[in-house]
Amino acid sequence: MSEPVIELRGISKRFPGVQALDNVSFDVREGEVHALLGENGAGKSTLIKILTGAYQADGGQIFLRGKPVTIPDTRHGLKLGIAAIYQELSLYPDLSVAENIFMGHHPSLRGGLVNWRQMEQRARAILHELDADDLDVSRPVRGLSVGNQQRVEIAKALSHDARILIMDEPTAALTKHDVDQLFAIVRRLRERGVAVVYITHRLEEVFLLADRVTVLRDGRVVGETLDVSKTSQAELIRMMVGRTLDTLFPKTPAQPGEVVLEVRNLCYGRTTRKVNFILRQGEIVGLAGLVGAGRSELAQVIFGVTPAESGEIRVNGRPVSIRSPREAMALGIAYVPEDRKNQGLLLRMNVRENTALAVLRQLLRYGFIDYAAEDRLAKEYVEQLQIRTPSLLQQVVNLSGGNQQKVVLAKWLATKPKVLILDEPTRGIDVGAKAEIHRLMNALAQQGMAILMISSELPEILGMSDRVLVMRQGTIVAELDRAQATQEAVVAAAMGADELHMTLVASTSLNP
Amino acid sequence: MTARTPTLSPARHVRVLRTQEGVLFIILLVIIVVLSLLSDRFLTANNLLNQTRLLTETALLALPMTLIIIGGGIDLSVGSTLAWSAVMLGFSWQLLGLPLPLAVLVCLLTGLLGGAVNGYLIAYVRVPPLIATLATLAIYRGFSFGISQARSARGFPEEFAFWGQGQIGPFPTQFVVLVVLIVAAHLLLSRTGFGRWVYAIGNNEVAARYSGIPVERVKFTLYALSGLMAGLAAFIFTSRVTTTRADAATGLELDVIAAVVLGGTSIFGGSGSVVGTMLGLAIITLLRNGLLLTGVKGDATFMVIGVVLIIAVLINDLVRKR
Amino acid sequence: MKRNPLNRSFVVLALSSLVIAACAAPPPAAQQPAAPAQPAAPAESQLPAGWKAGIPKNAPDRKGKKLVIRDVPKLIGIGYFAATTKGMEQAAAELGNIDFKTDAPTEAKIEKQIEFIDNFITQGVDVILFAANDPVAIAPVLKKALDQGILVIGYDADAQEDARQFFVNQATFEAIGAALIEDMVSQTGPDAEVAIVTSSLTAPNQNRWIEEMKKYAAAKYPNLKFVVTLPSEEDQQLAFKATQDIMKTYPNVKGVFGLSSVAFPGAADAVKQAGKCGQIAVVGLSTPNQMRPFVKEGCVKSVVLWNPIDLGYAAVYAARAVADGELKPGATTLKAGRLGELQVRGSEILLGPPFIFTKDNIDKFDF
Amino acid sequence: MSTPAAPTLPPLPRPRRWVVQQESVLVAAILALTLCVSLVNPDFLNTSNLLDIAVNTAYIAVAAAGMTMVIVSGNIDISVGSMLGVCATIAGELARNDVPVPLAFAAAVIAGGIMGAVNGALVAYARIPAIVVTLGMLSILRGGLILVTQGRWIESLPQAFFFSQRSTLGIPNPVWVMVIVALLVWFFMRYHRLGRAIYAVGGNAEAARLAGINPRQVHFFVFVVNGLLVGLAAVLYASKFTAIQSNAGQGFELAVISGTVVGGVSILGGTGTVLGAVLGSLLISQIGTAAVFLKVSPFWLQAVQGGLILLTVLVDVLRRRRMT
Repeated sequence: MSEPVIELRGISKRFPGVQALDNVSFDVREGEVHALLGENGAGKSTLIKILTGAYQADGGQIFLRGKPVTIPDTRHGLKLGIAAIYQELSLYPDLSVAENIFMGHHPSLRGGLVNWRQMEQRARAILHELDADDLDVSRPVRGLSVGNQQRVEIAKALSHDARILIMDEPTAALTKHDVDQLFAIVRRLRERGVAVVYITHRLEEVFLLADRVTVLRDGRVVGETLDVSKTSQAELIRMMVGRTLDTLFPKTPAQPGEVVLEVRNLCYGRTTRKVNFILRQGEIVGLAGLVGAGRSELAQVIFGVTPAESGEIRVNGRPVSIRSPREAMALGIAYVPEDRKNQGLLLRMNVRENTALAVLRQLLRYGFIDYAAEDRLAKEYVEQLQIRTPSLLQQVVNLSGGNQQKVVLAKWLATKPKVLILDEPTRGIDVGAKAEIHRLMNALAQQGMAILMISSELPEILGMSDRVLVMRQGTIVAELDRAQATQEAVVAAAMGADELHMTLVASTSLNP
Repeated sequence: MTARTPTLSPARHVRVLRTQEGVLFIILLVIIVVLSLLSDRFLTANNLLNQTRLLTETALLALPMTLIIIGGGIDLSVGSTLAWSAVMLGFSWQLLGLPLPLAVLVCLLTGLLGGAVNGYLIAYVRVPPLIATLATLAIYRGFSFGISQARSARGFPEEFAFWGQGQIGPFPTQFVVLVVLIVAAHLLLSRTGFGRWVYAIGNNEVAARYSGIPVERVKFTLYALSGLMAGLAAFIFTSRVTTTRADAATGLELDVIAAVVLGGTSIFGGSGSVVGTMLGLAIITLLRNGLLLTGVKGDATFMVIGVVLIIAVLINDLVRKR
Repeated sequence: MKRNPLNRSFVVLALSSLVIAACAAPPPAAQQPAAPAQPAAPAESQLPAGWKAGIPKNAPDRKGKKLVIRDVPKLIGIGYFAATTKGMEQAAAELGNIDFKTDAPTEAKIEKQIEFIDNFITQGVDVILFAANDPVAIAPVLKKALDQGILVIGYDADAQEDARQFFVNQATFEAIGAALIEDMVSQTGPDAEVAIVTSSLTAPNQNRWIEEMKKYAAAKYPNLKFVVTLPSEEDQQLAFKATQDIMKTYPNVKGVFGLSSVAFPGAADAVKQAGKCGQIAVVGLSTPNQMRPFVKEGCVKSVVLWNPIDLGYAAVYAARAVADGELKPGATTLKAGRLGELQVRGSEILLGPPFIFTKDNIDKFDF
Repeated sequence: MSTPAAPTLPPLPRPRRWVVQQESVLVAAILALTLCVSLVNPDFLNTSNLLDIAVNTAYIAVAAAGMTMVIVSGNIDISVGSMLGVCATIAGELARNDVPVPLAFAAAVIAGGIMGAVNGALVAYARIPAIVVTLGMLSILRGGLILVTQGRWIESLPQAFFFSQRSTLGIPNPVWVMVIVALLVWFFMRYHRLGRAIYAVGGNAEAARLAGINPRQVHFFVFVVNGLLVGLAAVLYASKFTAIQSNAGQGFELAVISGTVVGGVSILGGTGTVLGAVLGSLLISQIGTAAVFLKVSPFWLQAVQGGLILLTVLVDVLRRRRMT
């Protein structure tokens, strides 16, 4: 095995009130993929920020090819060949794709002038490598789907021609298909001798991709760095959470009841085309598909964000018209959106305020907010969902991803919905919180709630769903029951592999 | 963030002095103490009550402006709306011969209309607030000149002066009105669902919409409210100065915004309070008043206020970051 | 308060008839076009009949005592009011025993001006001098000053008559109007098209001058045609642009009036830079310093103005005289230092006829 | 913060780029207005009239170029009016006291830069919101200016001082300056790394920081450049008139900001161009002159101006909405 390209020895970092990293040692070798695991808050982000130069360590030393270095800022880090794809998308909405990729290191002419032509060419070339040829490099990023934005992020890191590439959950927003492509790229980079630090919450990826794995917990390395070939999922989970989880997808079989939600020939623009499906009490229906297949858009149509242009929605058998989220809420529909930070949370407001937001009207007494009632409500859900927060008055921006997601869930559960639409409910959430949310979903379904779960994570779809709907190009192309739903079947339907597709459509009675 | 056991009790009282309002209050106290040492005429009930007459119109506009800025918007047209409303008061009374109470109603409705147009443009047509109100700033001012043909209405009956010059007990009439409205605005913002919605929209409009908040209606209401307050301010102003001028309150929007931002309301929306705004306004007004009483000239006062504005915000930042 | 039925209307006809009626009766009223009927004079027996101006309540005897005088012009930061201040300071120095200071807002805004006066009342000064941004709006605060025994004297721009004691009138509106028209006609002839660049459309003095100019012209030069009146808001750039636009929109215009110390140089600059000196006459009111270059180049033949230094000077002498009990209702003259004896008509102190600055005498003045 | 996820659309047939841009709307508006007014009054189409409009707008447009940088970076500067007054006074005072005119001009520009640097330092390093800093600065400079000048206009300036009154190759100097500044700043913002960094910081400061850009430097930089350009605007302004008004520049900030935002520069930062800002300033200025040409009653002038501005903005807002 080759020598470490970069090595951290005894790194410590303290933030007010938190020891984020405590004497962490970590190294990456040329031509390896080194997975970094840990729950949210374990210190992964801090570690990579120290690597890139975004943060400075309080103690310890960094060695680059055996020589001690200091990385005073990210610019310096980039010069040393250390690039990162951060978990938070960090794009400039009004600038073009090409410029987003090359900001900070534009291909230049003399005098610091930007060479636009070369920049766009190179951007196209990089995107080509990512198999994203359809992305117009001169259009602004605003309006791109999350998946495409993620590709721009990856292209951005690749554009640095980095020797050390840090990827913080690069696949969180990608579907199976995209993930495969990304893996191909990562492997290609590895062959070229790039050292990759790979952070993920998807354990299977570790085994598919990584050579070695390091687990962080509470700012320390758990045990030592392991060879992937010598460990197991169970062991990694135990290392991460400090206990054993019974099972990843604790699915309890449902007893579906009445039809609660029925959608007929629903249309909106080019993204929702003649969609038909039903949702029964007490069942969890998984909605699978590639990014851009129109799943979130469908949810938004049902929820009234972008009201349907034609078609029919029935709730409890009654045809209804849903023109806004408020009307959807009044009908007992709740929607936990995909983009937690932009669509779900008021980051600068506290847990209590976020939890009560959707049911504020019910907490009013003579027009004024009944604080005691609000407190009771928030407390109830904080306890029920085990939201870990120092107080109800904590700003949610300070919570971990999993707890933030629970706050969004709490907000919607407080509305006592009959239909709960969950859009990527566990994206970017650590294993522990994920299992908790899955258990919660089961419990809710048991109580008779109808759940529509959009997910790009196949194991989650397969593990949690009583039924699976597959969307492609704005419409539902397959409906599979739990027994039928295999990885192959779903992927085939999602990608439109012809034969499978035909079979599946034939075997399910979707079209009226 | 590491997981901690939830402690669910709010421990608010300890932090009061660390809040924006706490810091501003201390700054205000310091200013009052210094000024009262410099001039014996400053810290008298008479002087302070008198100041409330002078600041009422600004304060009335600052109340809705606080809400609007918290909600992520801005209203630059308030001064023009005030002038237009005042002109309509004079116009409908003097030229159309309406009875005075009806003319006052016209004045309030004019303000409401001006605000509603802003609200409609911003909430439903989705013109960015700054641009929409920059345009209506010119338009409403133009209406004031056009309708009045730049002539002022005057000769209001004496009883009309009650609202701008009269007293209720020892208090100036408009001060009483103002206090009632401050309390109302404070309760509206901090205690009602509507107020919470305003914060939510300023914090994250998309999330607010996804949470079933009628974002458009809230925004529309805010601007309409701002217009209505401008109408009310116009009425009180007219009563105070006994005439209606097309160029009344020119540039008042800057004074109003200065008070709001000094009061700690984030110009980017999402945070702020009515109490803060009123403290900000009190700081500016008392500083101007006190400096003048101690014999500092207007141009120098101007400079001092600029410096205080910057320093107050700086101190506030420093104290709260700690 | 009784309302004059005429006040119900803004129409020019009614206004001018009011003005004519007012002017027919001596003394020449300085009230504004739409000013309401004045309330009855205080029923004090020692007051002369027809006295309508205000009287301070329970004013202490200030004879020979030190006076605290505060001057609140329309705004500070412009040459004209810097000149009145200069005159006031001269007078204060000559008289001695006077604590004098000028302070006012930096923009001509009545709201702010009221605030300044109000603060001076609180401060407990002896005399408030003012040049009103609005004759009516300023009245309540001036009356408040009178109620507290403060002496209130106006200059340059008057308030409602009952809101002040005396007003130093630099020149009657009629005289200024006539002088401006005569000046213009002497350059353009009586059959010309002329335009006006005023300060702001709401400025009371300017509006009154325009009124008088049109009245005078209608009587004497009926063929003088006023094509447009544009505002310039005390901004030389706007005056410049307005004049440019006038010259292009109305190509037959032979003369432009610049009715403020900012509008006049702005208008003159526009004519000069368009190369139309001599073709288009520029006539107006301004200070010699601001107009000197244009007068010297010959682009502007003459500048009509009273001497603002003298105006300020007279105002402070008036204040002293009122405080000493020498200038009281019914007086007909005022001794004003180097200005000699000034005429007093009713509650107005007359500075004399407007002054015409020309190439020959303009260098003698520095304000 | 990441961008809000908008509904994913299949790739649209891309509209031609010039249709998308605000500049084209402004050019269309300016042409339409010119055409309409000249139908009523052909003199409007006169070269000299059009040049006059350009000359009268030049100093606003130059400041708008600076304002564009400030606003794109996510800030705002409302002290430009006071700065203009101070810089104009400095230039005039120096020239009157026999300092060579070019030096006097340079001093004004540098003074602007220094004031801009103060603003910039307070915003970038003391981290006070720009609106607070510049609101304070507006007050400080305005007060200081009056304290110093006491309202005295600056006259008897040397002949060489009147730069703005002269022409080069038949085009008035201010127009040259405006065009050159607009092109230079446009070029800089479009093609220079630092110019692109302004967009980056205004669009997403955190991302910019991670890309190795120092947002504080950028904030500081834009305020300094804005100050320099306001200094230049002051030179254009001061050298245009026979005497310099002592309280110059009142309300100037509103004119500059109006021009800039009508020109499509988003007040939220991150997007907009200098050409848009210059065209926006020109349009507003032209509307004023057009109203006089159309013999609109001066009492209604402002209402008509405001209405036309609103109309332009509405066209743009609706156009954008149709695009998405």
